[in-house]
Parts: sequence; C-alpha cells; structure tokens
Amino acid sequence: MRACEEVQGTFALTIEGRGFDSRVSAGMHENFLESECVSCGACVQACPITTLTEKSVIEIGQPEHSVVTTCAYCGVGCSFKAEMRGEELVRMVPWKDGQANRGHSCVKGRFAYGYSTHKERILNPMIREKISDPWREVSWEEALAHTAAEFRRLQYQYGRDAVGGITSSRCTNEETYLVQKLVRAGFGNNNVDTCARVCHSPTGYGLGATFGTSAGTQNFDSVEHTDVVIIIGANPTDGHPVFASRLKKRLRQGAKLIVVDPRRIDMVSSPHIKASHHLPLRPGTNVAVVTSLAHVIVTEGLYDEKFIRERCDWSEFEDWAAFVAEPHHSPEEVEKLSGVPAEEIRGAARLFATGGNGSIYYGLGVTEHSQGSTTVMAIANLAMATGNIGRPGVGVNPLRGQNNVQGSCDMGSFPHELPGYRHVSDDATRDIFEKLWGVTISNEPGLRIPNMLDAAVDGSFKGIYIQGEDILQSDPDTKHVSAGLAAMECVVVQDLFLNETANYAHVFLPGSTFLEKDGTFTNAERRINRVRKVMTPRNGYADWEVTQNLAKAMGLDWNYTHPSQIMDEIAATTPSFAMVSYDYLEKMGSVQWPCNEKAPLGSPIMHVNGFVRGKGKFIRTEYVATDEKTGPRFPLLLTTGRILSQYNVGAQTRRTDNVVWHEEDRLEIHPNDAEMRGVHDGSWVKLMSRSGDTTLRALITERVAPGVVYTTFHHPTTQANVITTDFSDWATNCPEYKVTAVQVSPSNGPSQWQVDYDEQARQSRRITGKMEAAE
Amino acid sequence: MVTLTIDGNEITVPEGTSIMRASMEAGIEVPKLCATDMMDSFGSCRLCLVEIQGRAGMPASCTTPVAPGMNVSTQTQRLKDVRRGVMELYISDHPLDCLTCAANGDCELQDMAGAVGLRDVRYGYDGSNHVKARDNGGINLNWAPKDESNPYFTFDPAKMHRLFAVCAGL
Amino acid sequence: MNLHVSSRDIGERTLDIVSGMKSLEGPLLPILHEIQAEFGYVPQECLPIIARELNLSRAEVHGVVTFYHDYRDHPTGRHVLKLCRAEACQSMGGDQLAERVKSLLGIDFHQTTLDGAVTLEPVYCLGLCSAAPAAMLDGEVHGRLDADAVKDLVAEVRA
Amino acid sequence: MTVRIFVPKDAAALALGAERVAKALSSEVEARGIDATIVRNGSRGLHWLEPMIEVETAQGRIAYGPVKASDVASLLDAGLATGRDHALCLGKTEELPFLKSQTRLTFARCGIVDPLSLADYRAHEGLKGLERAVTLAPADIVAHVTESGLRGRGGAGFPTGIKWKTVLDTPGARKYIVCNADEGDSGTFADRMIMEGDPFVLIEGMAIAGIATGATKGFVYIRSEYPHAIATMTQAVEIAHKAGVVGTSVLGSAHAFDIEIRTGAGAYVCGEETALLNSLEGKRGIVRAKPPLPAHKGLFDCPTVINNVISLASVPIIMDKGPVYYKDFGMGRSRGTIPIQIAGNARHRGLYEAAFGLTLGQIVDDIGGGTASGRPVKAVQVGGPLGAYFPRALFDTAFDYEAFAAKDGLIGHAGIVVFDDTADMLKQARFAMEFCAIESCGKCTPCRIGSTRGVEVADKIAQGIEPEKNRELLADLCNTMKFGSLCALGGFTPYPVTSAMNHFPDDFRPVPLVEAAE
Repeated sequence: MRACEEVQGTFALTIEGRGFDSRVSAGMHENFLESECVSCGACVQACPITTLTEKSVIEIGQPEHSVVTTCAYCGVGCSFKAEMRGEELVRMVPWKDGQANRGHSCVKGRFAYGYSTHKERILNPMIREKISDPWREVSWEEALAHTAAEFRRLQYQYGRDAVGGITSSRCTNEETYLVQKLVRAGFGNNNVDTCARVCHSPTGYGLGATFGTSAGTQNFDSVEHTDVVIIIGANPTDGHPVFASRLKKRLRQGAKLIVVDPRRIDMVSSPHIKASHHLPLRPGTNVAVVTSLAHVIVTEGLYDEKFIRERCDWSEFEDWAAFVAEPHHSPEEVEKLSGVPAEEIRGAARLFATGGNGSIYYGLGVTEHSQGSTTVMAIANLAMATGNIGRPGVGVNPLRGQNNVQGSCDMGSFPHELPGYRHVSDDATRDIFEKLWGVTISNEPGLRIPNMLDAAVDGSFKGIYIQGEDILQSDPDTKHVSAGLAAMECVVVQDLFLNETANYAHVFLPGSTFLEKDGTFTNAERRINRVRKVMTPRNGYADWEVTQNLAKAMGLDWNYTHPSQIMDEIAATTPSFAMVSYDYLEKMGSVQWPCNEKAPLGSPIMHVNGFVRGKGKFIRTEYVATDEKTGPRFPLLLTTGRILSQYNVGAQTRRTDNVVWHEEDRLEIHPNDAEMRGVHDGSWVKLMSRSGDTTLRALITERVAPGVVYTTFHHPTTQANVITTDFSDWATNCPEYKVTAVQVSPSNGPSQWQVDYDEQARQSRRITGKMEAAE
Repeated sequence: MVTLTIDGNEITVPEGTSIMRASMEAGIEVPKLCATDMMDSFGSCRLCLVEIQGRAGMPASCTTPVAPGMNVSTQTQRLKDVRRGVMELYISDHPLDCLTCAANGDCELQDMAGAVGLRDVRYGYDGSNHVKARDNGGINLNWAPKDESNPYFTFDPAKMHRLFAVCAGL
Repeated sequence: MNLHVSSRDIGERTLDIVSGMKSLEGPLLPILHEIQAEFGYVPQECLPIIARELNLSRAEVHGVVTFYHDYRDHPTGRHVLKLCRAEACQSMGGDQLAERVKSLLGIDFHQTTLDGAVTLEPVYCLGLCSAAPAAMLDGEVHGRLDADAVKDLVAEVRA
Repeated sequence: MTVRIFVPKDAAALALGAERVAKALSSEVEARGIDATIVRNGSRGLHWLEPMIEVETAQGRIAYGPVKASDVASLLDAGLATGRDHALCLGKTEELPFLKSQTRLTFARCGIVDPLSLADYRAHEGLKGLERAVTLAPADIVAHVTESGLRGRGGAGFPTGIKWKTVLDTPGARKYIVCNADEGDSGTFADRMIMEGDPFVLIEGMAIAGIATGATKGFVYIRSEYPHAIATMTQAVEIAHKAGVVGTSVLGSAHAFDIEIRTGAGAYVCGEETALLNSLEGKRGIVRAKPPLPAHKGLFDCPTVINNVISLASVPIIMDKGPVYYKDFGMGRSRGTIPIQIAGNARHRGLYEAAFGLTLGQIVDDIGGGTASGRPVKAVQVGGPLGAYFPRALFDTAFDYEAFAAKDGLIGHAGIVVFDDTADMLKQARFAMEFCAIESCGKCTPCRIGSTRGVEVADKIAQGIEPEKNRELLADLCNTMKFGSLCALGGFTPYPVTSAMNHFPDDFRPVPLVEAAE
C-alpha cells in the first residue's frame, strides 16, 4: 500500500496476485497483527472507512464534531484531530496541517488513547495517614486543605527547604509553569526539578555551553534537505516514529546515513534503508567515538575553515583541533576501547564531512551517561567543525522523549533556572518575577531530584508534590528512590493512575488527560503547539486548576480562569516567548521559540547568522571511562531503550491494546552470550548488577553485539531500574541508565524482590470501600 | 506560471501542477478515488479522467501536468459515460450493505457513485467477486474473511476497492 | 533439482544465491529464477531471507512472487507440459488438442497427475505461431502438434 | 573443400524436428566420410518448410525441406552435399518466391549466417553501422535515426529518433538502453527469430543507441517462454564482450557500453514498457502512469531508451547505408520495412519482411497462400491479442500504421493470425477478455474488473441470456475499457471484441439450444 511505503516507510502492505485475483495483503499473506505492519494508521487514513475501519468507528459510529489538538506521547508533538461523538472520542486522526507531523501518526498517538477511560483511572482525591494504610476517598477541599496544612507543618517543623516539587514533562507548559511558581512563590525555595533531569539535562548544558541555547537547532522539515545524517544513541523508528518516517523518506531519496549505536536498530537495515556506516560501539564510549570522528576530520583537513573563522573563535578551534588530533583519539586507538573498527570510524567521518548537508540526531543514548554532557558538546563540536549549523538540512537535534520535556525545561523547572533558562542568581530576572508575584525568590539553586532523595534519607527533606511523574519507576536505582520516598512525611502524587510512586504517597490528587484541558506543549523542535480541551475532565479539574487550588489552599492569591492567561504571564516574563499568545497560535497554527520582536514568525532554524552566544565555542571533550565497569562478576553491559508500541514507564500504553505487541519487557542477548550461559529464547533469566536483580524472559538476537544486553523499561513488574546504578552525568546528574555491568543467568521465575514488590504494591493500592484497585 | 483553460475557465497555476489540482483551484471538482494530498498521484482509479483538446484518449487529471494553452474539459458526455462505466465495474464487485456499513455517509465510493450518476449495475451480482464466501454453490477463492487481528482496526477484503485504488501501484 | 531439502538447507542455499546475485541492478527477479531453478519452486521460507538481504519488506517480496506466473509456491510433477492456448494455436485446433491432452492425463490445467509424473500448464504464446499448435515439454519445443503427436508426448512423460 | 550444410537452430525449426535432423545428418556425414560441417543457422522464415536445410554450392545455397530425420539418408544418397536434386529439393534458396519478393533489411543475415560467429557477422556487413557510429557525435547519430523515419516496431509506432533525442537531452548520471524482448503477442516471432538467428545485430543496435544517448548500460528483457533466444543472446553478448564490440571501450572508442540479459517471469503485461521497467527493477510488473516518460525517468528513475528488438535491430543498417536508403522504402508516415509474421491457419506461414504498403489481402492470399486447412479465410487478427479481427471485406487495407488505425485496427508487432471459416468469433471475443483477465496487472479497474465481466457477459450472450441487452452491455464495457484503462492491455482489448461484434454479428446471435422441458 502506498501510504505504507511513501508516508510510513514500512512497506508492510502489498498487492498479492494480479489481475482480478489481486488483493491487498499484509506481509506474506499474513494477518495484520503478524505482518510487518506497525499500526501507524496511514493506510486506514488513506482508506477512510471502506476496507480499513477503526473498530471505534464501528462501535461508536461516525464522529460529528472535532477539535485539533496535540498528541501527548513523544517529543515529536504530532497534531491530531480528535473526532468526537458528543463527549465520546471516536478516533484520533492525524491532522494534515500539523507542522511537525505533516499528517502522519504512529500507533501510540493514533490509537493508544484508551487509557483516558481505563477503569483503573483514579477520579477522586484520596489521602491516608501512613503508606501502609488503605486509601480513603475524600473531597477535593479536604485533600487540598490537608496537603496545604501538611506542607506548612513540614516547613514550620523542618525548615523552609524541607519541601519541594517535581514538574511533569507530560503536562502543559502552563501547568509546569504553575508548579515551579508554586514552589518558588508558595514554598519559598527553588526545590523544583523535572524528569528532564533523567533524560535531556545534558542537552541543555552541552548545547547551552557551545551554542548558547538549550535546544535543538532545526525544525523537523529540515530533514528534507539533509544529505548525510548521523543518528547517535537514538532509535527513531521506535522512539520517534513519525520523525523516523520523514527521515526514511529522505533516505529513500538518496541521503546517506551513519548510525552510532550499540544495537543494530531498524535504521541500520530495514526495507529500503541501509546505513552507510554502523558504528556498534561499546556502551559508555560515545565521547571517544565522537571525538575520534573529529580526529579524522581535523587530521585529514576535512573541516570547514571558512565557517569556523566566521562563526567561531579560531583560537578555540585551534586548541580543540590540537586536542582531537592527539594520537590517542585516532580511530585505531579508539577501536581498542569502543570495539568499532577504525575503518568504519574513518569512513563515517569522511562521509559526514564531505557528503553535503550534515545533520546529527541524537537521543538518550547520548545523554544518559556519566559523560552525557561531554558527548553533547562533542556533537556540537562536530557540527561546528564541519560547518553544519544555521541552515536547513543541518544542525544538532536532540530527539526529546516526552511530549513536553522541552517545554518543562523552558518553563523553569530546574532548581537553578527560572523560565527561559535564566539562572536564579541573576538579579534582573528574579526582579521580574518578584515584582509580578509579589514575593522574594531565593537566589540559591534548590535541590535536584537525587539530592531531594538524599536529603530525605538524611532526614532534612520531608514533603514533595509530584505532578505527573513516576519517579519510582523512571528514576535509576529504584531502591534508593523508594528509601527516599519512604522517609518523607507527605508525598503528594498527582496522576491519572496509582503509579509506582503512589505506593509511597500520602495524598493522591487525580490528574487529567491531555484530552481534558487547554494548554500548550513544546516539542523537540521548540514548536509550541496548542492542546485543546475536547472533553470535560473526568476527575473534575484540569491539572492547572488542581495546582491553582493547592496554591490557593496555601494562601496564594491566584485567579487564572483560563490557561491563556498563564501563557500571557509567561510571554510577559520570558523574552523568548514574548510574542506567544493563544490568539497568535490560533493564527499561526504553531510557532517555534524564540518568538519575539526579533523573530515574529518564530525560529524554525537557530543560529542562522551567528550563534546565540556570539561565537560558537569549541570545548575539549576528554574521554573518561565510566566507573561502571565490567568484570568477572558482571561481565556484560546492559543498555536500555524503548519499543514502538509502549511508551516510557508504560502507565498509559499498558492500559491500551498496545500490549498485544509488547506484553512484557524482554532481555535481548546475543546468541553467543546466551549459549555460554545456557539461556534459551523465551526462557526466564536473572539479571543482576551491583544495585540489584530482577528476572525477565530472554530474547536471543544478533541485534545486540556479544557482551551487550538490552531491555526496555515499560513494565513495572520487570523494574529494570532496580538494576541501574546511581552513577550520573558529571554536569547535570542525569543518570547513567545506558551502561550497567550485569550478569545474566537462567532462572525459574520472578525474583523474591519482585514477589515482595508486587505484594507491597497490592497492599498500598487498597482503597477503603472498594475492591482492590490493583490489577 | 502556466495559463490554461478548464471547462471554459482560464486559470493560471505554477508549472508542474496537475490538471486535477488546477481544476480544484478553479473550483471544479473532478471525481476521484485514489488521489490524496499525502501521496504522490499515480492514476489508478480512472475516475479523474479528462479530455484535452488535440490529445487522444482520456488522461488521468491527477498524473497529467498542465501545459500552456491547454484546453481541458472535465465534464463531457463521453467522460460521464466512461466514469459511470468504471463506477459500475467497481460496484459490481462490492457488497450491497450500505445501510449497515460503518462507512455509511462517509464513504468515498458511495459519494462517487452518486457523483457519476450510477443508478444501475447491469452486470448483476452473480459474477466473480471478492464479496461472498461462496459462489455458484462453490467456495469462492477470491473471497477472504475480515481480518480483525489488529486491536484498532479491521480489514475487510470484501470492500477493498477504495484501498485498492489507493494502493494498486504496488 | 532437489526436491528433498530441509528448511535449514533452503535457508543456507537461499543465502548463497542471494549473496551471489545481490550486487546486480534490480536483483530480485534473477534471484527468484535461480531459487526456482535450485528448488523447483520458490519455498516460502526463502522470502524473509531475500527480503532481509535486499532491504525489502517480506510483503514486497511476496507481492512480486505472486505477481509472476512463473514462480510456483510448490513443486511440480517430474515433467512440466505447457500447451499454448493463444490465438494462433487456437486457429489450428489448439483448443481441441488441449481437451485431448487433459483427458489423456486425466487432469486440468494447473494440475499434476496423481503419480506426480506431469504438471499441465497453459502458456500464452511460445513464439511458435507459424508452427501451431505448439507445446513445450520440460523446456523442449514441439510444433504442428496433432492428435497422434500429443499421444506420443503423453506417453513420453508417463514412461 | 569442406561443404557447409545449414540446419536451423531456430526454435520453430527445433519444434518441427530440426535437432533430430541435425543429429542424423551429423552421424550420416561422419559415417560416409563426407567432408562437411554442419552450421546451425537461424531460420530463413519459411516455417512451413521447416526444418529446411541448405547446402552451400558454387551456384549458391540450395534448400531442401521440410526434412525429417528419416529423410537424411536418402538426401545424402541423392547428393545433398553437392546440391543435387531430390524430392525435397526446393531449388536455390534465393530464388524461392517467398524469399525473393521480400525486402530484407533487418533480417538480411537471418538464416544465412552462423548466429554465434562474429566473423560470419562481419563477413555479412555486420558492425559497419557501429563502426560508423563511433566516429559520429551523438546528436548526429540521433539525427540519422530521426531522418530515417524509423518508428517503434513494438506496436505504438513512436518515432525512434525523437525518443533517443529526449534521452540524449535529458541529463542523468546514468542512462539505460532497454530492449523490450517480451514478445508476448500471439502471432509474432520476429524478435525471437532475430535473437536466435542474428543476435549481433541487436547488440550492435543497442550499442549504437548507447553511444547516441550517452547510456552505458543496456538490458535485454526476454520473456521466459523463449529459452532458446535467452541462451543465444547470452552467448552472443559474451562473445561480443570478449571481442570488444561492447564493454569498457566499444570497438576501441571512448564509449563504454555493457549489456545484460534478463529473463521475464510469465507476465504478458511486462511487454508494456513501464511495466517492463518495474519488472527489471525487481518489482511487480504493474504499469506506471505517464508522464513521467521513461525517456525522462525510466529504469531506476534514470533517462532510459526503451525500444523493441526490431527497432534496435533496424538501426545498424540505417547507420551503415544512411537514413535516405532506409526511408525510401515504405509509404506515408510508415517508412522502411516491416517484418510481417504470418501465422495460424495459413499455408505459407513464416516471416516476410517487406516495405510498408502491401494490402492485407496480398499478404494473406498471395504471400500466405490462403489457409492451411484449405477452407475459406474467415478473419485475420492483426497485431496480437489486442488487435482487431479483420474480415475479407477489409482486405484492401494497406499495411501501414495510419491505414490500420483508420479501420479501427492496429498493426502492433505485425503479427497476422489467419482463421478459417470454422472460427467462432464470439468465442474469440470471449478469449480476448479472458486473456486480458489472466494478464491484467490489476492496477486499474476497467482492465482488472472489466475483463472478468467481459467474459461473463460474453458467456451470457452465448447462452442466449437477454442477448440484446448483453450485446449492448458488452459494447458499453468495451467503451469503458478503451477510454478508461491505464495502458494498452485494457485499452486495446476492446479492439478484437468490437471488431468481432461489428464484422461478424451473426456469431453473436447464437441459436439457443432448445432445452428439454422439465
């Protein structure tokens, strides 16, 4: 089917036979589920309800009105038309005028919205004295009054800094803004952090240091002009499928591809796609490999001298060039520690430097390392050295994980930064907010998530307001997280479901879905997209209203009646958002920040005539091996990632039919490593690290190299993060999820830890007067 | 820019524009099943045919680019006859379940049948088809059951025409 | 032609064939011809291997295999008799001849005799229109066929 | 001196027992100690006389035929080796009326030379066209071909020179020459005969096309039903490559040109040029919409010349003898010669190359000698399964692209299939639809569904079910298919059907069987 070819690039459909006998067929005369179909919906789209019909349309009937909104899954930020019948969502249809997705979609955004009406969704606020108690449903008033009283008590008893908040990169910009405002204005400290801490904080740091802005340089359309692409530490076909489709289209037109990844991801080789170079590096050696690419470019004179002289500081370049030219950065030396054949490194470097417009796309495989920030800077160096910044088809592009992780960073979710990446120590910035909010803002950075947990274990941090995050499952070293949470006196979780973190909560505030509120999301290309309310919040309030009500309960005088007013406040206080308003977004469809007097139409491409920081800065990137090392006890390296059908910790996708594609996390292991350990395909294995152990089933595959194992972290029963360590990025504390020394051995079934955890979770999810809510 | 005449209306469009696109710009709807904005046009449905003065045959408007001075007709009697004839063939291999079909009211096949004025299928419904499991007392090898394996959508080969028109280019 | 090959061998042979030919421009049809020459048909299990090696989807390879009538998804009889059914042969009594062959063999077109001796296939023109009616038996051509000649052909394949 | 005896290896001759004759001859010659070599030539095209063997004598070649293996001994007894008379002796080959009245330009060597002897080819004026071409600028070669008036012999009759010029003028990193040897039309075998009888002329023609357009790679796409042609062409390309006729330096010039032989896989529609390109690319052989033209975006999206075998094989003589020489043959806009293939129920079946302009009646009655069965000619189908059935009443039609089009027919690949009065034209009309149903690529609905419906409607007419209504429906269906189809398969299938209906209306009014009362 052409939609499958041209739009999605999967080629899962064909016509079988010919003439009158010809018939549309999925795969090799297979049913859709068993075929190569990735359920992106493009064919259903191309064939509106004659052959391919959404089951929801058959059940509910034809939609009668629709609202354009933005998908709440990944950082691509696809626009959808939510087609409704009354208050019921009939289907989500990718919107062809969507500037990020251009009418395309993936299985998650297109179909996996059923969680919003899942029976496990919590619709009433609940509180409990102790986490061993069952939950008690209470009114909103009681829940909020209780929370406010507890936080005030804790601050009175343990000090102003004993409480903090975590903003959600799943929620809107406006909601994120309110949470950090609550912390700064209401709690009176800077103890606010966000999940970007655990994913792309090194992007902010690395790109900020080199270019001057903490975001990707391009729009997605840019990929249509690229000639050579480096993908490093990202798996776009699974993590950012709609972008992957656009990239694959460009590759089918002849652009070249270099993949730097320990795994043989689909982009390395799949229908009509073949990477020119695959650099299957050992996890943890990114800096060495990227620096080695630079070594080849510098020593072979392939750098863009004109660009560098015009746009960067030449003496800094010379210093950097001397550094990368050192013999220990040569591909031959780097081969010894990365395992990547020197010739592949040389070939890739030459191709990137000489193949035309070169662009780099990267993901968490870059950032979630002890040297995550260093790799980001090494990537930025590479782009500058080859002159690949400031026009369509080039650039450095983080593929951001969560729908609004860019926005949550923009909105001042970090303990050291106010909205717009302005340091809390900057008097002028503080002054703007202090005047507007009528409070004094601390000029000292607050606590990061890991520091909050440390402080909780130490007894100095006692209460936390967590909006839309499941830190227990998503943050590294689960045991440390649970110890920190257990040590607190008031853990407030605002979410759709009783998530894993809620097992340690004292207050549960039901959250709303993206379908139930107005607001904006900012995607990986800095695009501010409108989220529009398509149905009434089933829990009674949109998340921004809950935060406002909590603020009011704490005595703050907040009176927003619509999120547009919050955006107006953001625009008034944050220069890069100066022109943004709901009216303007209505007119433009969407805009990419910076959007202000200097760039009234927004900024699809950054650093066009010069870097934001002035001169682009070359920074030396010395490779320092992680302390996480393999040895006789833990001879394998575990790295983690995602799969197409599931999203992140799976809270949403696990509550949809997407589970048919991925019922459980599996451990990918190379046949050699499996044979050595007597592990069979599909059998249970025990996965051990210095931090802990878990069990899951094995999947024997050559996608991973010998010595490397891989798993996803979508299912709480697996708890892959029990295994990961507490090592983290030197600059930003971003945890080192991607490298853990492990051992794998055959097992009979779930570990004792998993059994205990299941029981604890079951206990902690009891609700008085209700049947057990646990599944 | 290229200036041409479509059904007597002069219109100027960028070079490389398809006749179909140019017609739309001129406010003229050419019947179609297979062309969508999301994909390259490829001319399989044979409903968007037009006549061009001085050219033989009936080219598909979706795959034929405009040319300067072209004089295009989209609604001659000959075109109407052929379109109705094509539609009659489509419907001769399509189930007659419009009233209970989930697509009723939002079906391009239905719309097009109306648009070309199809009132009668003279072939009857007893011939070879992909619609009925059994035919003339025997098993119909052309028929395949509905595929409900995907949790989100169904695939009914008995109603494949629109899909076929869209993807027959494979 | 080896009709008794295990799945594993099919995989290995397929990989050999594909590896040897994948550098051709547009290698799929030549590869499928070679596979059919090797196994006598195109085994289903070859398709995913071909797809992987040529960076195609399984669906695409399936679509191609099913489009061309030459590619069979199961083995033929020991002999393949192709009778031309096109107009030039019709004008010289090809239809009657076909009926005769069918009744002699007791099978219809696209069928194989129960003893596995012969598969009967229609063909639309062998380019022997000036020697009609014509047939091809295991790659050898026969023209100006008449009732006696086809009897001899049938006897030959039945032997 | 060694005597050369020629036994054709052309598939038509083989089908009639030439292999057995050659074997018998070889063993008899050896047994008798005769100093003779047996040359396996192509066919002269007198297929009703095949296997026709020839012996070279001082007076010229003497022909004998049709020869059976069992005739060999008596032929040798009679003095075959010296061209003596015998009951099967046909006299001097060149004097045979069927040959003598022809104008053999494209087929000048076919049946005369050893197909795989490059020396023989050179000895018979071969490679002169290519030798000339390498000295010319591409645009000059194209100008020659344009001036010659050569039109595509595959059926559409598009001027070859214009096609080449488009490719020459279209920039491309790589360009291709594709030879369409998917000769699927019933009643045609000219391509096969050239490939089996004079393969180097095709190679030469392709090399000239390559030089003329800047293409460096050629493909010959031969249908799998032609194993002998595939074998001969494959060997010929190897020989030509070794001899430097093609390869990195064509005849020592700066031009590179390589040829690869590809085999089809049983799909008539792949004779349609865009379907053929898809097939070469390894795709389903479905038709592409035009534009873009193959000359702009053809094989692998590169500028591509796609020409029929005969078109390409006609190029060397045009380059050798000049465009005017070629252009002087023919009539109207149909210039040069056309290899007419007389097939089916004709007495003199075979290949007859002549300038355009003979009437259909001359071809069928005079040259073809009427029917083989001796019964009256009822109809002739010209141009393969998509060609119209012409009744005797139209026998004054001249063999010319435009003249045939004016009578709602087409020359196509110039195949003529003769039917005697036992033919049932309703059955033939039904077959046209059936053939379309079997061979439709399936892309467009008029062809995909229409052909199947056509069979059904024809059956209803045959069964006497509402005959009036169904005849009208069949006519309507033909109109829909003719104008609605994407390519010639669906678009021309109506030709045999409507011509049968129009010219033989009685066959469409079958007398219904009187059914026994139940």
